[in-house]
Amino acid sequence: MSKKVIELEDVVIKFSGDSGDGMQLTGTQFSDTSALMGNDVATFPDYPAEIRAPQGTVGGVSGFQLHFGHTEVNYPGDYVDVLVAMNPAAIKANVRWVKPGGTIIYDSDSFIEKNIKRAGYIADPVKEDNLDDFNLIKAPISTFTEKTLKDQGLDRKTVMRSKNMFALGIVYWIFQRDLTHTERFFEQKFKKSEKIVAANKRVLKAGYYYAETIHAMPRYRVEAARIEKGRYRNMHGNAATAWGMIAAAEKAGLDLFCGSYPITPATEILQELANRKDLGVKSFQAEDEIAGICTAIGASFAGNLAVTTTSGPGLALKGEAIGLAVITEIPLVIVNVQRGGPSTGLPTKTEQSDLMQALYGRNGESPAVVIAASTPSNCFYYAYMACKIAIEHMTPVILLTDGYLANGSEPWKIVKMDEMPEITIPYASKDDKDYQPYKRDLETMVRTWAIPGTPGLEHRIGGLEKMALTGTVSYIPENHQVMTDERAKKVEFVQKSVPDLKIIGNDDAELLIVGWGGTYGQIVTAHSAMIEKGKNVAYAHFHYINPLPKNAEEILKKFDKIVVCELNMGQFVNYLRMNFPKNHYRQYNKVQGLPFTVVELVNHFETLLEEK
Amino acid sequence: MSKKVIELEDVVIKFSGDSGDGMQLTGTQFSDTSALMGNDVATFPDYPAEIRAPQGTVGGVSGFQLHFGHTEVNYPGDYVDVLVAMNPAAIKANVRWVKPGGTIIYDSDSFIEKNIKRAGYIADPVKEDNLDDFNLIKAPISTFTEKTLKDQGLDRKTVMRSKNMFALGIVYWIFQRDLTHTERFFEQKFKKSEKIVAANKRVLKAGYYYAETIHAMPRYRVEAARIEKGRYRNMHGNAATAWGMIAAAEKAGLDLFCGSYPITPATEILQELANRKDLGVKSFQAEDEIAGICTAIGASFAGNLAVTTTSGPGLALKGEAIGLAVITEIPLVIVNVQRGGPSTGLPTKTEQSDLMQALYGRNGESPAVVIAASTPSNCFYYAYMACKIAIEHMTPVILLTDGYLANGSEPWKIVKMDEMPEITIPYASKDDKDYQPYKRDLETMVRTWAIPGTPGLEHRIGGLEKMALTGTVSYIPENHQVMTDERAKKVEFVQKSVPDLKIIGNDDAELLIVGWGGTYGQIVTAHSAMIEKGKNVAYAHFHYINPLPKNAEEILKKFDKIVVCELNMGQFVNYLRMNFPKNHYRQYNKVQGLPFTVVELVNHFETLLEEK
Amino acid sequence: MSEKIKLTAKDFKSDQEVRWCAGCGDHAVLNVIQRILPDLGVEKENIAFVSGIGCSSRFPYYMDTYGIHGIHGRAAAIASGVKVANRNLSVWEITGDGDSMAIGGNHFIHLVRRNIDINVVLLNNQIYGLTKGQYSPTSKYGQITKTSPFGTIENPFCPGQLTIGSQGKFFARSVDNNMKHMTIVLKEAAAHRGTSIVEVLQNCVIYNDKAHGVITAKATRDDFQIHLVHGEKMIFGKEKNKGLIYDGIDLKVVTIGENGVTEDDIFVHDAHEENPTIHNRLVKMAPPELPVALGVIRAIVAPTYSDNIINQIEAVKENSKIKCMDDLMNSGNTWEVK
Amino acid sequence: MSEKIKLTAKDFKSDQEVRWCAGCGDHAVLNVIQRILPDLGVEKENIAFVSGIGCSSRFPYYMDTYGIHGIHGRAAAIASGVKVANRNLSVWEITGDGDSMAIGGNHFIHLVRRNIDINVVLLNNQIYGLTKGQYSPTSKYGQITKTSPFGTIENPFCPGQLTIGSQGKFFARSVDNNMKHMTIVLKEAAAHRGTSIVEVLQNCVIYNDKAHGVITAKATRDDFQIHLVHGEKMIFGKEKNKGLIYDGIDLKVVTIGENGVTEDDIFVHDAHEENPTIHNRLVKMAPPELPVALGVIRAIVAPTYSDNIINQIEAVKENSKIKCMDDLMNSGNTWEVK
Ligand SMILES: Cc1ncc(C[n+]2csc(CCOP(=O)(O)OP(=O)(O)O)c2C)c(N)n1
Ligand SMILES: Cc1ncc(C[n+]2csc(CCOP(=O)(O)OP(=O)(O)O)c2C)c(N)n1
Ligand code: SF4
Ligand code: SF4
Ligand SMILES: [Mg+2]
Ligand SMILES: [Mg+2]
Repeated sequence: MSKKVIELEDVVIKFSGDSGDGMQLTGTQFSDTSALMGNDVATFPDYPAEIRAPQGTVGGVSGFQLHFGHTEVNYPGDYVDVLVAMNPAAIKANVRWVKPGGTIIYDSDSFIEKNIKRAGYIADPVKEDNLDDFNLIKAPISTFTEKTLKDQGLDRKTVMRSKNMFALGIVYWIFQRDLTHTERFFEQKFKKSEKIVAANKRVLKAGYYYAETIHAMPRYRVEAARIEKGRYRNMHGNAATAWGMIAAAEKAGLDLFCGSYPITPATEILQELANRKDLGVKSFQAEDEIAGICTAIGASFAGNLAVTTTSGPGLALKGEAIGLAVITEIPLVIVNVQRGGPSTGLPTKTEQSDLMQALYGRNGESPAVVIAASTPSNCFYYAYMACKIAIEHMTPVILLTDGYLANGSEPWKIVKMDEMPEITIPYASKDDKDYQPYKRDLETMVRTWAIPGTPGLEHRIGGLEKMALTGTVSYIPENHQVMTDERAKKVEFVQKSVPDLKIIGNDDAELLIVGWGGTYGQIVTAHSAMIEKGKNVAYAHFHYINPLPKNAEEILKKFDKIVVCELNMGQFVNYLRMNFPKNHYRQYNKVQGLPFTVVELVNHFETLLEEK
Repeated sequence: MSKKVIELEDVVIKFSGDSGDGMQLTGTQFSDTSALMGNDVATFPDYPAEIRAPQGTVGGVSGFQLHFGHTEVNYPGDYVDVLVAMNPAAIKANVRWVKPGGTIIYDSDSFIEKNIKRAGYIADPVKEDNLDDFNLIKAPISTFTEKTLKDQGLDRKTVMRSKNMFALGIVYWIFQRDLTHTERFFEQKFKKSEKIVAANKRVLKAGYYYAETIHAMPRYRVEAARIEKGRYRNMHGNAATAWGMIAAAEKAGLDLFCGSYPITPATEILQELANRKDLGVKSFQAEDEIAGICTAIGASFAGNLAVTTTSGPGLALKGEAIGLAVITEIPLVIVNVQRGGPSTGLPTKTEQSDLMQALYGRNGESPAVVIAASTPSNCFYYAYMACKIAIEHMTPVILLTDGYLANGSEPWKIVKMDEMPEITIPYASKDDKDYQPYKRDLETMVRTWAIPGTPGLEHRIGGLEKMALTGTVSYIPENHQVMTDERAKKVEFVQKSVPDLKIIGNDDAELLIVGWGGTYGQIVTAHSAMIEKGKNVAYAHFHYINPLPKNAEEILKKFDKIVVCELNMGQFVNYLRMNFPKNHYRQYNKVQGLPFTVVELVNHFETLLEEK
Repeated sequence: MSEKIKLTAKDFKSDQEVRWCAGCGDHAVLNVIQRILPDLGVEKENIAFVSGIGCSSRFPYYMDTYGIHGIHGRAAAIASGVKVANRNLSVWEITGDGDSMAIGGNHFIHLVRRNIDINVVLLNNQIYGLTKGQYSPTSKYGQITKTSPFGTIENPFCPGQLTIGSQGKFFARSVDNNMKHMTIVLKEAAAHRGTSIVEVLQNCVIYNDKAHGVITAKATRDDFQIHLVHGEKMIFGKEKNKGLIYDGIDLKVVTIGENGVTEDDIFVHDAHEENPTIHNRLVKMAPPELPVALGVIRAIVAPTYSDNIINQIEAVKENSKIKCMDDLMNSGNTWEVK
Repeated sequence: MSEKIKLTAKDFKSDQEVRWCAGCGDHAVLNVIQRILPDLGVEKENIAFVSGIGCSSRFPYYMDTYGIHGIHGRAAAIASGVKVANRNLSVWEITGDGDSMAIGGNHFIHLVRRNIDINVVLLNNQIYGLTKGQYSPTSKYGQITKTSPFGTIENPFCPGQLTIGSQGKFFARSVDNNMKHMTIVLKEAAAHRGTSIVEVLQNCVIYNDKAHGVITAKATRDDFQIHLVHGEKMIFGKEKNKGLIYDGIDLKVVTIGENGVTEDDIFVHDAHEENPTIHNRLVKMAPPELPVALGVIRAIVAPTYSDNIINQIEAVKENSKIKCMDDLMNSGNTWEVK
């Protein structure tokens, strides 16, 4: 039986089910296989809100979305082509995200009254959510899994636990995926039980062959992408951040110290660092965020590359101590993985609303460098750069990522350490007989770093205003002005090494789209869609927020119509208004705990083009 | 012997000496006497930096400056007409602030080598600091005091402690002050020892008559000011803040709860509140700033008028909890007495550099009301208004004062409680069978307040995003947007009751001077000086920062040349750029731990007028 | 209260779905508290539950009383504010080992020191549950968790020792799988005037299953639990034949009937003894040498901050001439400008 | 070190003018520490002083070593970072009763629990000196201060009890007016591997003069101080005829030669006993019933966090195939795109 195979550019799939249904694993298998087959991939897990909701409820739904393609894939997709739903709640939670005419494959065995009610349907999900408008495939996943494993000597719990592999088998067939990667994965993971390995293989294949027999089952081909040659691996945002910092420490020849307190969605950075004792990482799980940053300040003073990692509420707690790092002028990296606020807010959801806090959330005139990563994998690069800037400019650097980047993943071309930019430490000279802790290099305004243990460079630093050069406490009015100016200048001068802002598109575009941080994937896709539609729009994405790139003003000046898109109520646009007040800025904002959708962006840009 | 008496409009005197010399008391006596004699007065103490420096050093100098006049006096003066110096260090520390040709009266007995050296002079202060350019009066204060009290049976320590009264006597003669107030003060203060009362009276008079005998001694008359009729008292900024809050609690019929941690220069507010147990104030000295605000949040939930008081670094620590108050929408007043930053900075000095922190120093979209007092005595009014807004709009309100206002004092016309604006509490109705904690009054977007203890209104609030109306936890994306918008709107709508911005001067002025907060006294004086010089300049001072007054944009629009003056590097001007981006703003900034001087303001404004 | 209808546990259940994992020890605590509240003689509207952040801290949402789900670590401070603002409220703080011993450690020790009349229920699962399994300040030395993949290197706090070290007046302990015992202990805590700390050994089935296993398992619990009751002998064991004696610096297990030990030799529990020497040893006891002490270990009546502050205000009010703001503003040094 | 010139106290004096009030107890502590440092066998460049904010916290500025004057309450956390970053440094934390027991209480108890090898000198003047006289968590109950004009209503912490309640391994106490005693105690603290807490009863002449008056005054000190030395009898008094005995839960004063008491009856101080029962009583002793215990009260050798972390890293390094970032990045699941 041979089917018509449809060629596709790219596809978005979401695996969705109860927390216990193994959807994260299923999704990861699909995404790894696709990457190995040469597709470009982006993935995003969608965990239930912190505490487990009762089984079968919408609150308890766990999902894994992935986007793969034969062209560049920049984000995990907003609307899905294929939804795999293990129970009614998974449909309830996701149906609004299925593309018109998309495919929904669901476990028809789970459509029993209890589950239907728990999901919040009254009686018939198909009717209540107009599921017939989709390509609806009822697959008796549970019973077929059971059948497949009958007489294998497995208990029911183990049997039911493998039903996700039946679903995966179906989807592998649809997209003509190779089963070997997943089979090997079974062999690794269940090393201890051949029986379980065999069972999983069986169920996977059963799903695969089941799909073949179903008439309504579509079949697609997504060709390998034309991506750069080289060795790749999958990179999660938080792991990438952790690795970027370890890499910087290695390059600089310093020990890495991380003082942190767990907080969603930043915790995995600390966890990843705790795992890397083999690379000498000192991870210090502190009693709170304040101790996290203060231990890091101590470690920095003592000569380690010191970092602290957190999310919004934790950053609020660190504000006072960031001020200490600003006035003492020591290297320090503060990673803030933004989440929905204010207060505890939407802790598992993404947002970009900590920008103002990063810039201004502390007392006094207290300038620090602020940069932002824009994709899960480039968290590696920006974490590395955050460390480099912190060390070379003797300053705290705040790196902003967000829940979307932190939890997302994508293939990443492995870098070679000897190709990473050098990191030069502004050590104080050991022979300096008249060492002055606050003497500056006038080109950069950077002071030198004297590490405890070095004879002859003994000195004291602290949070009181200090005399220029000597660093002793000073209440002299004019000196305070001098030091305030110098600290500001030092941060400004980081601009000299900030790469120029690039624009995608033409200088004479009718509309300049501006973004920053983790919205890159959606905006760049929306921008491409606009170009494909023949619209003359340009796109500028900011990674360096303070200082802004040298050419930013010049670029912005070129455009009459500028729209700044961000997942907050307008923080970056206001920052641009402060810095470059001459331009007129429009703004496009959203705070729903979710990334932009490409669709809403495109619609908005089109409307803007029509406006005079 | 009768002297020529010169009439003066206003005079600035500074009493200055070692920490132990009693300069604060001396200054207060002069200022109280002058106020009683009908002058308008403004005073400012100038304490040494936190820890006592060794006696006789510049670091240990304690001063008290006062400005009194027959016209309105708006600030304690920058340059002084008369400097009373009890030792060489007092001269060293203050000579740069004496007006050309001003009078310096000093205790010539203190000019011994030890003191001269300790003050940092090499040999002769008169030469080294060109003191001969001033009207220099060498008074043998110590020996004359000793002589006066010889044979009174007092020990030397007690004798020397009254030498400040000799100095005061001299100055009383110069300005024709009445001695009775101070004499009565002795009787009160030293109730327990008639001997000491007598001794002090003697020395005061000795100083007075000594002055009469000295040829070089000038004599002035400063007529009573034409100030509003009524009963007056002297008001310190921090006490005024405390009283304003007690007054609001009384008016609202609520208990006042203050959860705070001591910090310079805010501590006196807590101290004043701790003293007012007779008015039922519950002052809770917490273990830190976080506990300070969190106890206040608990107290607010429980139905008290809750406040917390702090300064810059403490505000940084409170950021996270302010977010909790924002999202729970409870009344809360946070007083921040600004001081020099960043970090510990210049803790005893004034600055306006916490504005951005007040506006944005917390995670997420977290709008709160921000207002600022502008004189020591109107701290009372703005503290009262902060409470009124917090209660009526169910929102945290941040009141900004600063070290200059906090420590300054001036005569204040006592208000009557029944003339203070009403405070209406948006209580939830006790009979509301379907109480919804987050149901809003659509005019104001304010929810109602249900106080624990009220049967039937039991409900839960918290830091997670909450469902509109019910307030239960909600992760629904659109609801987060709705609630974010509603919280923002609620704060915006406070604007409806914010008084219009007034401008002093003409609408067609060539230059609009803009100020906010504690710089009012200097700027308004500089503005008057400009008007006197025939310059067409106008002045607008902001007390309401978020939201800004309704008419602010309209007013600003009228002027081509606007200069925003503030004691930071441009925080308010940037905020104006964000809010009203169409205007072009100039900025005038200073961070030296000191207020503006009128002289520098006038000079700058004149330069600006010349610019095209 | 006489005319009021007696409430039942159901009256204290809010309309919110309980969202803890199936099998989580938190459920039992919720049930017990909902059951005892009707018996406390406090009206529903006069009860407030306050928590921080953590799985356990979701508690207030499930109670149909007044409640605040605060921010992480700050429950003790928020609760202090509630109680000082209105001492007529029965204030309950529900907190986790992370919430109260890690980020909230300072507020914890200060609350205890001040002796504000609050009932603290500390759900100790020796792990950060909500953030999915990092070690907490009560995790065992060497424990492997997500942030200690090679074992922790930190000595855990013993909440009882920390409480007593902070001048604590009331400390009790119970286990999540003995609702009857929890009932007794929580009622005593509620009745105690002053800060009462109740540590509940709570099982996190997902991230730290059986952390209290030896203590709570059916097979071992009789030998590894001792239920202390004030005024009663410290006897335990399946056969009720084991007892504790105090040798001058520590407690020892003896068997009645062996080596000439009789019941008379067994120590009597005195929860009201001011001197915390024995209490300090009791809170520390742990298997295998010693059983874990459950019950009210220490209960000393002492002035509370929440009463003191009101008493002081009343006393000052009585002696002051200043009765209102108008009085205050016109007091001291004032003058008339005519 | 052999070729190095022996340093003296002067080598540890920085060029900064000491700015404490005349008569402040802090001066004595500074002098003692400057005097003992040359004897510790640590090079000057390997010493770091860390403090928070307070009068006492100005300390690092006066030391010609490496130093950080941190932010209020965070000295313990900053010092922890310094030590964990470089365990070769001799790290000293200088802190006040406000700095370490109020805002810094949490870092204090966690430092103690982790047993990081830091020497903590806690200058306890029972007041906030720098902010001019508000009560602190160690101020006496009922004390009148600027923020307690009618007397405090809070039970003070006893730093020794809090230390032991936090699993503390080393606690010592001294007084600011006995430099000889301070010298001995601080040297022992420096020699101890692990967190050593040394409480110095320090006089704030300006805001809390003679707070420790009965203990330190010449007339009363012999009767109200007992100088404990490990392995020696607990004897004190002007005539050296008083001693302490332990009655099973508490310590009592007896007089040698009275009621048949002989020197043999007097308790021997054992600072090395793991069981903190007696230490807990010793730290609590106070006049008039009992003398204040000075000296090293508790000193237990135990693994330190600062050693453990390095040991764990070394062990993991040895067993891991991943030696550098290139290894890590190429480990696990990777694929080649050709
Ligand atoms: C300021 C801040 N830091 C960190 C967190 C993340 N966080 C939430 S709960 C928690 C620990 C929970 O542990 P515990 O108190 O023991 O409660 P459990 O979940 O075990 O009941 C942490 C670290 C937070 N919400 N806020
Ligand atoms: C965040 C913060 N809160 C408050 C203060 C104000 N403050 C400085 S020192 C101090 C207390 C000092 O007391 P203590 O630690 O006992 O030191 P002492 O001055 O008595 O030596 C306070 C409250 C501050 N500097 N920073
Ligand atoms: S994660 Fe653990 S503590 Fe949290 S609800 Fe589940 S079982 Fe309970
Ligand atoms: S105020 Fe007290 S603690 Fe501070 S320096 Fe003076 S005497 Fe010492
Ligand atoms: Mg826990
Ligand atoms: Mg102190």
